[in-house]
Amino acid sequence: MSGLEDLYREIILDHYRSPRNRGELPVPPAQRVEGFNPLCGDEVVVFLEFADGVVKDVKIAGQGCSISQSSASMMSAAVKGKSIEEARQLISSFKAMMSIHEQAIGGDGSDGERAEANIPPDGLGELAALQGVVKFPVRIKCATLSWNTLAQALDEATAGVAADGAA
Amino acid sequence: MSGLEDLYREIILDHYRSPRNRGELPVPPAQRVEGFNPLCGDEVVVFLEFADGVVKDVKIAGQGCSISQSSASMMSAAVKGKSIEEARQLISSFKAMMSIHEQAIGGDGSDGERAEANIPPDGLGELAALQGVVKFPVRIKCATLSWNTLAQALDEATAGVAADGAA
Amino acid sequence: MEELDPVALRKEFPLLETRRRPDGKRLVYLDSASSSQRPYQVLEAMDTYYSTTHANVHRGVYAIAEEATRQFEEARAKVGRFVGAPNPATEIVFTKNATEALNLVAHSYGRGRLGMGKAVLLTEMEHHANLVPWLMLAGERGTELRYLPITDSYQLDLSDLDKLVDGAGVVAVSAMSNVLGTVNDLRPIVEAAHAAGAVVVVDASQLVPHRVVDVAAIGADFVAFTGHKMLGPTGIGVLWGREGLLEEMPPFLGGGEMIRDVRLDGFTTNDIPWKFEAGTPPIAEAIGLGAAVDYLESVGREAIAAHERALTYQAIELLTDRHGDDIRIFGPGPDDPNRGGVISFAYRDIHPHDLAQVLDSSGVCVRAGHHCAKPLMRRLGVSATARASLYLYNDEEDVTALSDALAKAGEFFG
Amino acid sequence: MEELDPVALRKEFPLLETRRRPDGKRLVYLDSASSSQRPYQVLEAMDTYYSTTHANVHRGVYAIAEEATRQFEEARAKVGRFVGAPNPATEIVFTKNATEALNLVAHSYGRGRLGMGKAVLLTEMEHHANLVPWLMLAGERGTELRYLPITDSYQLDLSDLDKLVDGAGVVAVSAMSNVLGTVNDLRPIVEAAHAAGAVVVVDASQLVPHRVVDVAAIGADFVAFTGHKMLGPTGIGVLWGREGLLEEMPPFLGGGEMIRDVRLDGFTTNDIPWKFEAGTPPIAEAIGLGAAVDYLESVGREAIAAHERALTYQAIELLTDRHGDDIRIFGPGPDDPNRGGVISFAYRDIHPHDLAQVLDSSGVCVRAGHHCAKPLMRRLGVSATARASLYLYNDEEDVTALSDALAKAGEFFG
Ligand SMILES: Cc1ncc(COP(=O)(O)O)c(C=O)c1O
Ligand SMILES: Cc1ncc(COP(=O)(O)O)c(C=O)c1O
Ligand code: FES
Ligand code: FES
Repeated sequence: MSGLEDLYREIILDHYRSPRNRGELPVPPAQRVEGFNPLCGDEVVVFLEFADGVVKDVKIAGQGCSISQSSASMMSAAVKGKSIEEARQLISSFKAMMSIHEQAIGGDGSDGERAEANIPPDGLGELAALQGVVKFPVRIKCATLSWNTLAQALDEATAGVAADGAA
Repeated sequence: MSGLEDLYREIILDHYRSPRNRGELPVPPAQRVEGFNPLCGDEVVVFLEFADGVVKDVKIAGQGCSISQSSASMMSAAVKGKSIEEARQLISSFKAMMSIHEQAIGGDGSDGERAEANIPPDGLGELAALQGVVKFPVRIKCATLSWNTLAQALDEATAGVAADGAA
Repeated sequence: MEELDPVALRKEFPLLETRRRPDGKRLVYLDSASSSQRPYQVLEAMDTYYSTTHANVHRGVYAIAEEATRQFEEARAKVGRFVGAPNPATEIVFTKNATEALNLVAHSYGRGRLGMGKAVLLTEMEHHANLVPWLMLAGERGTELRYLPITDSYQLDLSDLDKLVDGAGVVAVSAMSNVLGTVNDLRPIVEAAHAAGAVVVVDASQLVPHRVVDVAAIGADFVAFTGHKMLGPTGIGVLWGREGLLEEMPPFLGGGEMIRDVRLDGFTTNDIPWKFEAGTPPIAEAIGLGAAVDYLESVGREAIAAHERALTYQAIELLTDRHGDDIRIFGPGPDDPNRGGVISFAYRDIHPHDLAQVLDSSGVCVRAGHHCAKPLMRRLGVSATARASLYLYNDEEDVTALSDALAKAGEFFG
Repeated sequence: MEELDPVALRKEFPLLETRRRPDGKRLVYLDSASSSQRPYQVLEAMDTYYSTTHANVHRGVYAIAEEATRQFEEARAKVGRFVGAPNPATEIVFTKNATEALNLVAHSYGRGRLGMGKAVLLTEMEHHANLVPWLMLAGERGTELRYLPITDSYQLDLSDLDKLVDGAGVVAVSAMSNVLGTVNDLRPIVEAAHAAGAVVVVDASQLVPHRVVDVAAIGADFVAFTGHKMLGPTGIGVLWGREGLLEEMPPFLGGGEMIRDVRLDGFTTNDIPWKFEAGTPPIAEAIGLGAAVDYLESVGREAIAAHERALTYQAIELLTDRHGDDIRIFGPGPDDPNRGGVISFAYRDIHPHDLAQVLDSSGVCVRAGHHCAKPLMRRLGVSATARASLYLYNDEEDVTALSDALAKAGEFFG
């Protein structure tokens, strides 16, 4: 099954089989944001609770393919305990890694810059395992689904506080 | 100029240069019917006067290409003095000669039967000169324009009398 | 009727013949319900047209323009005869795809002729192409939409047909589901619709490529289908409509060719079918579709149907025998003789997109997703399915490859 | 900038290279304004696509479906860059021809956004494609249509522009007339329109094939053009629209691909540009158009424009010098540097269809008719014209052949 290992790295399958932070949080105090992948109809729900500008807790609900599920799981592990600023940083590193080709397959086309392939996935830790997705353009939306949803949640949270930066 | 002689036989050019029965008739007693070739926008106007079921007089107005003009001129010469029945006969002989391909080029598609090419143009006299038009499908509408108009005029005339057969 | 030989046929399909997976295996193409491949005869017909005859059609008096017009109109007549149109020259409208054909009906017939209070009766198994145009009409005009439900054995449930059709002005129904493979029995629907004074629009996009379709025998008023699913090129679809209806309908798109006269303050329309063909039509595509029709006829439509029937039976038997409870097929069983060669399924709890991805690595092309039938997905209680679909060039080897690849996928996701 | 060599170029156009008249002469093709010929590179691009990569685009996860999607979307971006679209990936909508593109604007923008009392400003030189959609809107909504007149020197008369544009919601204007060859100066029109709060729709079907067109520089809001006039295949057209406007507009045709979600009682739309592409798009045609764009760029758009300018000048000079009062040209003189290579004329009092027929027998292909611009014909006081139009593959020999054939036709009709 040539090529497949690039997409389905062992760590991805692991997160898929044992998703971290699966569940819901009471709203409020948590925030609930839904993301929708129009290409397949799958949906992810991100619950976020903030305290002092830090992501205090995060839970993931919804359903989707192994890529979207594992990406959401890794995302939840990565942002938990991070400041909003750090979370934003992570989103942009992740989306930079993914952005090649995204415009070409039915996305929202709003990403602006295109990154080169093989951007060094600095500071992404195990998320770098998702880099192989770039070779499978239709699946990029799967990988970015939970991240776009997270970005929206952060925007809403900041807008609630500072009335700026709304999506 | 190969092939052209089939289309522009000498007799056609003669009718084109010296059209017979050109002009108008007072309405009433004459009847006035317009025909329109949507392919080019040309128009022929046929004036017909009947007496005792016979075409007493006919005049042609309007403008168009050499084929439509000469066909109208020959038609006028052919039907003058003929009974309505004979005129109808002539129309169907003429249209049988022309009908091949007519549906294929943007016509009204209502001709129903398709004739074989090279139908012997029995009883058509000099009108047989128009047979070459069949090889130039786009021009068939030119040749049949005045004939369709004549048919409509006959239909209207008979409908006026017998209230049947309206187009 | 001769049996067809898929191995021999494949040699005429350049993609199937030459395309190889990185590991050298031949491609197992099981996505013809989405779009078929095409034989070189179709490609050649278009190339020959472009290389010897192309000019814009209609009105041109020079030789190649006349020839182009003749070939284009001959393609129309050929397609018309292929589906049994009583008046092939006037009743076949070329569109860009089946979707445009259905929009044409919803717009030109629906907007003009659905009086206040007249409903549109659809089914739960329609493709979005036969749903969204009516939803748009409903949004604009408040037209009521009703739906024939489906039974748990994946058939249309006609038990309330008479009630549902009462007060309907249009009944729009799929001839064959692109998800379930169900081939609908149109006769009772057409009868009930006509008795209720409704016209019947049939989406035959999945049926025309695979079965002998005779629009006169069906008794419908409009039938839509699409070129790229029947060995033809992309960029062309077909609407057949009854002459009398087409004549009465207002035009759809406006522009060149569909007019008789234009003034600064109004216009009059051309005769049918040109009234519905605004602008330069898909000329090469029509000629390519004509060649596809010739090809299907030369192979033999009965032979194609028989081959697909047999192969569908084999496929379902093989998959269920071998994979048992691991596979769940959404559609009629193998013993339904009317069933088409579209097999939608779930395999274990592997997401259909993951499944399709892993099958691809074995050189097996299946589609995963909602197949443009989201309401049907909801009815089935899934968000997506995997779907394998069969055509004349598929054979038992392909079905076995699918089955093997499924087993591997099962291992892969543990 | 290198001069282009039409004799060498012709070798790449199969029809021009191989098609012969019965008497063995090569074809003199002077009808590119109606539809151009296409080089083998374009045919090859489509054949290669069909033979190696075809599958339906979007959603397919198997390799050839991904590749097909990538090639299709790359063609979109390429076409977008070709006309200077600020956002090539989102602002280019593929349609079946320019006519559909203009209908899309009239329908989606016009019906929704032209409030009561807002007028549409057109010109007397529009092609039916940019007239009939607005006439249909006027018929349905009572929208007032106004027209910029043309002067006796075949230019738009802008003297009443400010008055005419006042109260207009849309200004829809041709970039270049397909009858007169006039290239309109769009700047003052765009400025006046925007000052009056109207959007500008440009029909660039005749300009894009022949000149460098930059939609951002023009400043228009929508620009439509068509594949088959720019060396591309039939069955494809293009609408460029400003991102913000496209995003706000309701969809046009309904079906697959243009939706985000569909329920039995409603639907939501996809992102642009897919929102406007219902059903299977013209995939091979988009790829062919991409190849045409590559070809035009490899020859050099400035070189093409310069060649056509020089040849148009020569042609008009030759025809008027030799035929004097026998010929009457409807269009700007040869000294107008903006003039395009479309030359409409009357020759003596020979009917244009007879003229075209006789020219054809000399192997010279010209169009005769109203050229889908009947209101302009009325303005010119004729029912039809003969029209010769030039492209990159034409040369002085073609122009001389036209001139000789005219002389023969004069003799023939005596
Ligand atoms: C100026 C102009 N606009 C629009 C069109 C329509 O193009 P199409 O027929 O490809 O839609 C044409 C060509 O016929 C044209 O010359
Ligand atoms: C049942 C059915 N109807 C309509 C369509 C739409 O065809 P197209 O996309 O060619 O318009 C399809 C194919 O996608 C289909 O399967
Ligand atoms: S296929 Fe739906 S999120 Fe991956
Ligand atoms: S061209 Fe108009 S009637 Fe012949």
